[in-house]
Amino acid sequence: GCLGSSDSGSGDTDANRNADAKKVDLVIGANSVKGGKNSAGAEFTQDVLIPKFVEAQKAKGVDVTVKFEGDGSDDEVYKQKLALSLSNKAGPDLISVDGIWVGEFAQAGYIKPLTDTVGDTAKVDDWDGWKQIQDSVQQLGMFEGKRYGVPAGTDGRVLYFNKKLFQQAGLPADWQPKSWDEIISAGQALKKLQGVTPIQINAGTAMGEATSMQGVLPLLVGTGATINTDGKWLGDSPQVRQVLDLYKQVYGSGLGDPVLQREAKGRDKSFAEFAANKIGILLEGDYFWRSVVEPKDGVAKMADRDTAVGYALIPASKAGGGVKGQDFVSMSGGGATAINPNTKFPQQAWELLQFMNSAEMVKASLNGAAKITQRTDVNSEVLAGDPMLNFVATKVLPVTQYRPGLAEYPKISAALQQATADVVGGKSTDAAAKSYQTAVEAAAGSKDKVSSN
Amino acid sequence: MVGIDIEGLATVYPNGVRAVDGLDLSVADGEFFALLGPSGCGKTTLLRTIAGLEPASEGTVRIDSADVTRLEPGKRGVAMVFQDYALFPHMTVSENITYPLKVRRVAPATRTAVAERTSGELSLQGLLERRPGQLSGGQQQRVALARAIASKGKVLLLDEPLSNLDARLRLEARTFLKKLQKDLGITTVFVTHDQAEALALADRIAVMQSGKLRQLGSPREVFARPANTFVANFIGSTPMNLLTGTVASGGSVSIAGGSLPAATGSVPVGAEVTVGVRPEYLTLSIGDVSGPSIRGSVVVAENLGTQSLVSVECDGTLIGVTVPEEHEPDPGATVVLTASESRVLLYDKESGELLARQPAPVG
Amino acid sequence: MVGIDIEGLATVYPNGVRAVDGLDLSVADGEFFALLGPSGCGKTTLLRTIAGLEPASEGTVRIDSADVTRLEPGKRGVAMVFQDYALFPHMTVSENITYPLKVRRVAPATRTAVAERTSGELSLQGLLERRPGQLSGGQQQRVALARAIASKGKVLLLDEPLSNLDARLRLEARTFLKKLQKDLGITTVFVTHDQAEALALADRIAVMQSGKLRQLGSPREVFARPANTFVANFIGSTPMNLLTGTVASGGSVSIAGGSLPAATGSVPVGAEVTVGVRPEYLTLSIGDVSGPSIRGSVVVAENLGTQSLVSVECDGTLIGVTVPEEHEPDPGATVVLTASESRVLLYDKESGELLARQPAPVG
Amino acid sequence: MTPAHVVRRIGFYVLICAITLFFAVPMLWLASAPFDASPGLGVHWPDWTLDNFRETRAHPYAMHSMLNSLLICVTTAVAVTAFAALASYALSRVRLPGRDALLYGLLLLSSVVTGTAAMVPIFVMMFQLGLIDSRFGVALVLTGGLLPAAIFILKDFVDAVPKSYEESARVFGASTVQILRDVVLPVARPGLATILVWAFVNSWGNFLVPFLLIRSIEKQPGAVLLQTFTDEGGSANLSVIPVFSLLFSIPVVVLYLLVNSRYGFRFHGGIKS
Amino acid sequence: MATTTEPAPVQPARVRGPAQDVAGLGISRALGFVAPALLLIGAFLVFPAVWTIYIGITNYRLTGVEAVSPSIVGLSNYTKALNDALFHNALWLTCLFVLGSAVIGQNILGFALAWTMRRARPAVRRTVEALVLLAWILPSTVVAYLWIAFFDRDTGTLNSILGTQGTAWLIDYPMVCLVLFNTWRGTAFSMMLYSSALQAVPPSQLESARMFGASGWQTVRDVVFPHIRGHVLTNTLLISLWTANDFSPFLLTKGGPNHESETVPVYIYNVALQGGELGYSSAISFLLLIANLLVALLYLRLLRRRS
Ligand SMILES: Nc1ncnc2c1ncn2[C@@H]1O[C@H](COP(=O)(O)OP(=O)(O)OP(=O)(O)O)[C@@H](O)[C@H]1O
Ligand SMILES: Nc1ncnc2c1ncn2[C@@H]1O[C@H](COP(=O)(O)OP(=O)(O)OP(=O)(O)O)[C@@H](O)[C@H]1O
Ligand SMILES: [Mg+2]
Ligand SMILES: [Mg+2]
Repeated sequence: GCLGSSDSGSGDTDANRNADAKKVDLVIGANSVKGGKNSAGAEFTQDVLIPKFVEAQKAKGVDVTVKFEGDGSDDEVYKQKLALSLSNKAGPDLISVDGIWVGEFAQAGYIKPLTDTVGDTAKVDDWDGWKQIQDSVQQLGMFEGKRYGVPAGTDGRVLYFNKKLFQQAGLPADWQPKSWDEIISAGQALKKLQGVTPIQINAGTAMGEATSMQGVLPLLVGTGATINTDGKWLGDSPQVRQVLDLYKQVYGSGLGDPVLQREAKGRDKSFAEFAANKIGILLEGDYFWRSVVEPKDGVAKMADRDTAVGYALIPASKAGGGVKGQDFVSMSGGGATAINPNTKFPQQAWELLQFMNSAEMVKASLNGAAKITQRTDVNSEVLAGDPMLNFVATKVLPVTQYRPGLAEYPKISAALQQATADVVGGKSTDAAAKSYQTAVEAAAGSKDKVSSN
Repeated sequence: MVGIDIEGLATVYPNGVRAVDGLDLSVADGEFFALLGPSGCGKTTLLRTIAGLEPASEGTVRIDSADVTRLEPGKRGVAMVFQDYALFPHMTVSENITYPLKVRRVAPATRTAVAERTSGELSLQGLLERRPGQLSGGQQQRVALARAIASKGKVLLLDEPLSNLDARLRLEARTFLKKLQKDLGITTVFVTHDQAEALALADRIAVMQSGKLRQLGSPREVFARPANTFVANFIGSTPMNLLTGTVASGGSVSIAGGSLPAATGSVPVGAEVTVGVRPEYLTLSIGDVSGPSIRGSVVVAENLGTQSLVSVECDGTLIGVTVPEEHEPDPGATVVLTASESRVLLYDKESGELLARQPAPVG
Repeated sequence: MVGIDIEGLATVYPNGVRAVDGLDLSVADGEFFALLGPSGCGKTTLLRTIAGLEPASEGTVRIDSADVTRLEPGKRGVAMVFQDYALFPHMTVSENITYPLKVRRVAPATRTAVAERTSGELSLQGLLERRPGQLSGGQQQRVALARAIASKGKVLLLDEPLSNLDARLRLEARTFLKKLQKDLGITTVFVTHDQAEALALADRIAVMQSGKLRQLGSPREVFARPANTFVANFIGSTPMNLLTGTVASGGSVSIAGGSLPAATGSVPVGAEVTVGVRPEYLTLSIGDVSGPSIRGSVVVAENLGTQSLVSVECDGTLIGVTVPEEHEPDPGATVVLTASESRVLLYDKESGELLARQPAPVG
Repeated sequence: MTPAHVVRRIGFYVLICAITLFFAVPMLWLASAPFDASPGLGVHWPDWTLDNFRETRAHPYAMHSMLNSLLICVTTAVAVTAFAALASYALSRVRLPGRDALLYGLLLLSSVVTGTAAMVPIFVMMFQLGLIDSRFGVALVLTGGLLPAAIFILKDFVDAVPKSYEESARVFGASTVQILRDVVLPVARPGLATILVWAFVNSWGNFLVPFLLIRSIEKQPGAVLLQTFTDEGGSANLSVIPVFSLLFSIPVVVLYLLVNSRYGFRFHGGIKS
Repeated sequence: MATTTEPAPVQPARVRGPAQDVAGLGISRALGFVAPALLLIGAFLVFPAVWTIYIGITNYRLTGVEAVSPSIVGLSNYTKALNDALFHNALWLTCLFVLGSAVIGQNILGFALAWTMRRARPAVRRTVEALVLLAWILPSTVVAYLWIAFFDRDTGTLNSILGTQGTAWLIDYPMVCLVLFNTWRGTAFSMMLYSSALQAVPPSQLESARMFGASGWQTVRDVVFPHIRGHVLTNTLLISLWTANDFSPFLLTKGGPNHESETVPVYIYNVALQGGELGYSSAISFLLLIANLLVALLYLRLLRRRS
């Protein structure tokens, strides 16, 4: 047919095809490239992982060639390209996907449960690596209860604050708000300082998914709701309105800088402003700590990061008001590595996937840097020296939530972003919520798939 | 014998215009032949049809006795000089001249020799390395001629080769061209809309109108005895006087309140005719004269150099007459015009064709 | 008195070309004045400087006694007709004619009236609603004139107004133009490179070369007594014979193996001079003649209509002579050339200026 | 000079200056940021350094991607010029049936190429043709996209070449090939050069086609790499981008200058109505 | 003229002779010349375009269930577009963009440049033309950076010049910025086209007008414009179509803030990539193509009316 993979027909479906091949070619694909912003990943794959794997296989008498296909581009464009390849039964053998794409890719038949691809359920389930990956993290590679890929690291969101500004405003250095009101009151204290934006919570359409992940969604779970419950999307509801009200409060009363939220490069700007001690409180992921204000290589270096930057858990709207009755909440993202069902060498691909996620390799991939990996054994070892990441791994990950990996999600997310944009742009909460409802209905396809309790 | 024979030739453009419309014509070996006519009469089309650049719709073209009607232009053995010379701007003069030879894969050494010889003949020696853009109009024209000659065509076709030159240069180039043609003896067909040029250069002239031949003859014949009023009006540096008259008895015609002698031949007395007489052949005198004459008053006089063209109003019609500069009458003067019988031509009132076939004036 | 006075005028183009180079000139009220010269001599530039289209680099231009040298073209009270007429193709004839008035915001009713009157004067009545593209060349020219006249200029400037017309039309338009100018009495400066046109039309002619004035005079003066060899060579439909000769005793000059009578005046015997004599003023005879003469043999003859231009080779030099068509000698014939003393002009060998100031031949 | 004249002159030069500034000022960034020790989004007097250049040279793909760009764009430009030349010549000189309709159709198409919409068909087609991960394939797609406008503009040039050149050569007996090679080609060179630059410039900046069709990063052209610097999640690498932008602009500018000095970069007849 | 005897408008009986075109090419070889170009255009332009039209009547997306089995949904994508407020917004913005930057901006600035540069000193002309052309030939990604830097809120050149530090031009006046940007970017084409068009205006006509004392504006209106009307229309058509399909606004504003600069091509991109709705985006592309066609036909009509 003209459109993608409607005829799945001729593909080789024997999971043990070429299992005994002595000459094997594998390709790893990822959205990272040397010299790009995710350079480290590409470097690791090309310079460490592949040689090591080739060496290990050589010992077994198999001549493997592994190629790395790196892209360096916008996630959406990468996704499109990947989907196009997969729909044409092509593409790399190991593919790295964002956790939220797993569902859509699975629905499209682009990826299959690992057990199907590898053919042998035991072979997959018995991998000892699974034990080292927390269940909540495993969700990243799962869809409808099946494992489609191995998660590749995760993250968590916190409230960062500038201790220097806090001191000037007379706020404590070990600040930990327990409700939204406490955030607002801290903001009001900060507002007295000259040239300081007290609170910056991502909003608007300009920064796309960043608004959802570092803004609406962590707030929404703080109201006790999740965006998708039992296959129904959350529509115009008291919880959504509560979140929008908070935005209204922040950006309507001069606590936040609405212009920053509208600029295409607004997020980068807010990083720079935080580093320049111009933003008091910022909702961000651990990426911010690792790569933005990192004193040596960060894009907005803060030499005094360790002393000047404080972090706190994101409170629910009020104590116990969060999802599952939690006091504190967070959202997490992360990728997974899946096997292309059309690979010529499914068995060897699975071996490579395991090798890639072995403790040794995961540790090597960090190259001395601290980062939250998928493996608890590695985390406990490498995060010891970094209190902040350790904080995320131990305090945030247990309370975190993941986005639903469904094809409609991007549009729902866009609707949420639009709603915040409306509010920040001056619309009333009511109007924004109403148009949100319409957008969600359109995105979900029908009214029945939307809940507006 | 490298002649050109054209029979029943017609060239019809895709838009239906019959630019050449049933023409019969022969050009003799070594002849310098002019195609003359007003703008749009089909001269260029005829030339291009001979060259093979336009396909003939009807009829045949024979060059050197061979039927070439269906032949490619390059195979007809013709050389052509275009009105804009069509010198290749990116080639030097010498490359331009030898391009026809290069096309035929003549050895470079031979080509150089030809370039030198031809440029010698046309006094272009110093210019061989220049490009056309660095030449004056006259030089460009000579390069175009040199190229045509170097191509060793049996027949030379020239489309208004002088019209891009300024007046003085044109006179020089004209003499040069005539001499060159006589020296080379090459059969040449040459298009012009300037009757003076055709008269001065050609051995024979074909006068065309609307794709048809109106007269064919030597310059003298065409000038002295135009076959019809169209040719009569077209030829001559001052327009022929064409006046309505009536044949009178005694070998004269009455026109403009007077009369002139004319060989009326078989034309019946009282018939209305168009009387044609050139200003050069009218004599202007002051005071009475004997014999048929016309009386009128001088309106305006234009200086022509050694002559003046005097417009005389005779009974309401203007008649032009040339007089030697020293005899120019004052405006308003009453004068009498006379002519010799052999110079007064009679044309049919309707068809405009020459009526009586009088003997040609002595040449 | 609407005259034009030009003093020390120079026009230098940004590239350094002194196209007009220190000119003094006066055009009288109502005069029909021709600027004549070869291509590139600066005629157009001079005209444009008068119009104000090119800024004068030096000198002054006065029109109607007012200094207009620094005035905008639109404010000088001059009207100009360009060589290509510059009719606006998208306007009807009547819109074209009245455009100058529209620019000056004259009321539409007045404009219509002017269009009607002017078109009447130039016999354009039936054409007012046509567009220029639908007019013949001659009609276009008249529309351009009508527009210039409607613009109510005190001075009319014409740049080669006839050169875009075909040969036959040009003769008619020339007569028309001369008559119109006389009727309107408007001071007119008119540029041409065609000496015949200048001779025929102008009251006075200025002959230019390289931006400088070479001769100023009536057509007759310029034709019969060119002030220098440049003018001598330029004027006349056939080029003047200019030959190197030596002044002999007894009022004659020896040239080309023979001699001609000449008013040598104060020129010393034995001096080398350039002898100028027009082909029209030479007489060709067969057999011996008395008095100074030149003997030679006929090379080629070109038909000029009633005359033929015969090139005679005399002792290695070619001399042109016109003969009536009926006396055209055969090529190769031995002939003798004579001339009347008043027609033989002597020019300085170096400067080319006319030497003896002989009395002008009777006119 | 009258005072009115002077005032008008002054006004004229003020206008020229304003326009010049309008066009020049945005380009200042390209002149300052690459040499600045702390390049940012903004123009200020640079703190001179060449470190950014060193860093760019050290980048694993930066220099190589330029070569890929050159390969793809030279192929595209040559192909566009060659095919457009053939087609426009035939369309100009031979009355082919439906010529005018074809030309207008092409003109419309040339402006209606929206990359995103045609992405799926193009990818699937190239995949079926086995031209994925091929720089040649990219050049093919780019050529197809640029051809209509190229033919349209080039036909204008050819129309302006006097036919008498070819006719004259034809009368000398030159074959069609000889006519094209010896006469038409040299005479139409300025037009061809203009189209060459135009095609080169247009393919040089194209991002989406190579990104979609090329897998290996070693084969990606500079446009994709520049996008990488910009778009990949995270924030922009401001020490490499200005230098790379500058380097990336040099080939087009050089090509333009070359062609402009030799032939004059302009439309000859002007696109006729 | 030769038209005194009315030529019979019969089609001549075509006899086979030498090829009728100037180079002796002949129809068959001419077709051979056109073939490679047409083949490429057919394969890489027409074919994908037709395919896109087909996708437009399905609910195809690249991922999810619809990727496996897209179904024909008829015209529902089109009815959806007609009710889509964002599409209306995009259409309106595109009109503004085309009108502001192409029809007015590039056209007028291009003409003004061509008109003034005609008489300017060669050095001045060459400098200005080179700058304008440079803006045209620089790669668009690079250009996007230049303009982001130009409009930047904190250190941007515009703010430094105007002394309006802190004004976020791209946020507060996104469409104005885009119009300015695109005028800057595309004026070169109009300038070149108009300079060659102006060369075709006989200087004598301009000078005639000057002789009558016409002002500059009167000259342009009465003399120049009628002459170059065809060029104006062709130019306007070309730049309008190019501008309507221009994707570079995305590089500057990504359609933001809040869809305030989301022209149709940007909207298509966002729908196709962010939303993944290829069926819908193809339908919008087709609508854009139809709009282009309509505009082109309108121009052609205007053009024809002229003669
Ligand atoms: N390519 C063509 N297609 C259609 N009609 C043409 C073509 N070329 C010429 N004509 C028409 O054929 C007739 C003869 O044209 P041709 O060029 O032969 O005239 P001409 O005598 O050379 O005129 P001129 O002195 O102006 O050069 C004219 O009516 C002209 O309009
Ligand atoms: N715009 C210009 N810039 C520079 N030089 C020019 C310009 N126009 C004319 N010239 C030069 O000035 C001189 C006089 O030119 P002009 O046009 O006045 O000659 P002309 O006598 O009218 O010639 P023609 O009979 O060919 O029209 C020539 O040498 C010409 O090359
Ligand atoms: Mg002709
Ligand atoms: Mg002139």
